[in-house]
Amino acid sequence: MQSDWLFIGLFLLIVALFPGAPIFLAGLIGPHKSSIPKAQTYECGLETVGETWVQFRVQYYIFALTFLVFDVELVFLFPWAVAFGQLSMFGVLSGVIFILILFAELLAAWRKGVLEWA
Amino acid sequence: MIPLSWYLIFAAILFCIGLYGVLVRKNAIAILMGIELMLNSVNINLIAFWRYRSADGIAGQAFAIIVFAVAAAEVAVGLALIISIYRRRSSIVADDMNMMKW
Amino acid sequence: MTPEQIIFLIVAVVTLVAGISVVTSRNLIHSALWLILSLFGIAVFYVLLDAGFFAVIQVIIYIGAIAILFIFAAMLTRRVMQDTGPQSNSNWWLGALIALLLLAGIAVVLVNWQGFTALAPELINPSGRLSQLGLALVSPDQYVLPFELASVLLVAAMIGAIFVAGEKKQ
Amino acid sequence: MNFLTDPINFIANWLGNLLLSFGMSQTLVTVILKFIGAGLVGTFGFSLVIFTIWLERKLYGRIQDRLGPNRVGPWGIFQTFPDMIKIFTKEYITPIGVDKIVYNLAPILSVSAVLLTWAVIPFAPTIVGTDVNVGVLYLVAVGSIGALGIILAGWSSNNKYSLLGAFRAVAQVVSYEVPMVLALLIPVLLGQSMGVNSLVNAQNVWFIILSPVAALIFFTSSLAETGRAPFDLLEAESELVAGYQTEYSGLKFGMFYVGEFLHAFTISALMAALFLGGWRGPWVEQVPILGVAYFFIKTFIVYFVVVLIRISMPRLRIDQMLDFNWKFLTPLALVLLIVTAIVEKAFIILVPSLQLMEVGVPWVRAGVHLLMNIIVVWITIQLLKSHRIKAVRVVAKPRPIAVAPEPPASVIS
Repeated sequence: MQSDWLFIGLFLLIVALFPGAPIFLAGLIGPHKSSIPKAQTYECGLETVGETWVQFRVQYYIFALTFLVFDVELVFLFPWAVAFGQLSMFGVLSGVIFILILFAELLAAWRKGVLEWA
Repeated sequence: MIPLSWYLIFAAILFCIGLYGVLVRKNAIAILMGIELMLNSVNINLIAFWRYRSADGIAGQAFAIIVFAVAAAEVAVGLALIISIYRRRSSIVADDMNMMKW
Repeated sequence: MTPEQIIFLIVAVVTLVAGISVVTSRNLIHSALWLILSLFGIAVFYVLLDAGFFAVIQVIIYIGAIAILFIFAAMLTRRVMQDTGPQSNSNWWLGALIALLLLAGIAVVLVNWQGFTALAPELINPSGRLSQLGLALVSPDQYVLPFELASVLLVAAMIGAIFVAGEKKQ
Repeated sequence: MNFLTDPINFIANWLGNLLLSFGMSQTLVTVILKFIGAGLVGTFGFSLVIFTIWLERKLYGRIQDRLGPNRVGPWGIFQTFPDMIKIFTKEYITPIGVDKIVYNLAPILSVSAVLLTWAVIPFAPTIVGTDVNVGVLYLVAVGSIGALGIILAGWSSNNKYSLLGAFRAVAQVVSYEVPMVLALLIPVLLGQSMGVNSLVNAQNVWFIILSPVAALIFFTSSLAETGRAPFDLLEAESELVAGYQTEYSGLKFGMFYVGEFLHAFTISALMAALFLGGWRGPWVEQVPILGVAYFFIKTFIVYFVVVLIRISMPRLRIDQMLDFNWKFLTPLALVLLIVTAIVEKAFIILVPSLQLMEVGVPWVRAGVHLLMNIIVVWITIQLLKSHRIKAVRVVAKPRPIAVAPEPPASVIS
């Protein structure tokens, strides 16, 4: 069990090295001719106006929020699914009720107009 | 082998760092981050006690799962409140949120 | 020093430094990124504690969802990239003092407890752990009520949060 | 164990024994072997990109009635190498006001998030990086790290287009994770395990036969996670320049490119492993190495479909894309999960009383599940039809397009 995770830990190091090392080496090899016009923020040739950090729609936050709630609940269902073969009828039904609550949640969000982009 | 004490001390330090953040930061979002650190240190304790004290039971894990759910709910509502306050008062400095004083 | 202990110490130091950066960093987004590093360190601890399931849900829930929610909220409530001015209260030393006192208090209580330096017992049937958790979460004499209530709590939180954060339609 | 049927494990065993005979400790030998294994899997995944980039360009070209790359090597198969050398020697342009560390971290993160997936993919019964017992959730976790890479890239670039692209990308990736996780629950439920290799082992009958709808949902939502056409509005050229990668240049941009191509291949591999039976095929028990061939044949078939979809579909609008996810895929996946759970439970209860032959059981089970899937699909189609008629009526309402303005009342009188 721990040795499985050892593999993943080592893999994490290797996998960071694979894109990281070429990026670093290419930085050594490539030319360095920076100038102020070159380093301007790219906006199709126009000069940037104002701060980059413009105000965003709150809708983005609301989608992220809906996702968070769904994600947390779905993760809880995984142990239930793994144990499915050993569950009693009651166990299966309480899992189904859990999913139904999730469904009701989706319908509630739908009714509230959360899922509309416009 | 790692003794239980290491985990407990680590969790205590993390909890105190989180507490410091909650007490000291001005920004309301940063305060919530401090609360997250505190919740996580509690979770480490739960899992560590499960592993070292009652590894054949499941209570520690079930508790930790509930803590995950509560943390998610807390963040969702907390940040929504902050966004709502920001929209009304254009500020998320915790000291400015004194509407309830009067 | 066993290899496990060395890994523990490295991860602990990284996590704590990241934690300190969370509460002291000026830039809110940097705080969020340090928070991610710190939470990732905690996921490694779960692996060391033979709770792989918690390690992955730590990454999924905290890094994949909560941290992104933090970043979104930080971007929604700020109009400038850099924060100016101090980010801490004027009496930050009081907060630090309280935190240190609490730490000292916890340490004193812990050191006097006899189970403090216990070692981990052998784990019986580590791979069956997950289905055992699944069974416990839905069996009527164990955790079915908290399990369903957690679901209801999340529904309530979501609807409340949407109501609070959503723009009122004219 | 013999060299011809299972070369990788043969070599690993031999190497392990060799190192042990040098007097190394067992732990150190394990670490070294794991390290070599991880290195091999990583190298393999990374070098696959070189091939898939060529393949995709060639297919793209042929379908658009062009030749595609055809100069370097036979059929232009080595075209990627000169491209790599060229991009390797390019200058990095770092714009003013970027957040240096985060800016450089983002491309690394977005490639490693995809590469990490390969740790749990089983190539053959015995050739698998690691069969960790939470493999499926591990896949989800790795996917969410990818979303993080995108948002870091967008935020650190100090460019409005980048930030907007990153916001869109995260909204998309994050939204489509919900049906993806739901669809992943169905194989877990059917196979009663979370390890990817154990799931392949459990597929006496491929899961795509047991639950074609789940396979389709998984395929669609993971296609959306890759951010390629038709879901490529995170880098919609006409609206956002290049989305979150606008300010990247040289190899840093190249890494995003590599990440995208690798991601497309990776979801094909996952689809093959989770729904198409992975390494399963005739004579695999005797000759494990055959499994690799079966696995890659299946993967390339799925990959071909992925490329075809990319070539032939127009881009969706953001509201269409989010509607499709939240109002179609997610409810469908939830209903399907409930149906699958109930059918599976009923089957478990009824199996002892059915008195079937040992061989017939998996096929009867598959048949029942397939039937329920078809019923779900039929109901969905009926619902969609009634909805579509309403939508058509709304659109068809007569609208004044160019009505001449009425003359002011004063003129008439």
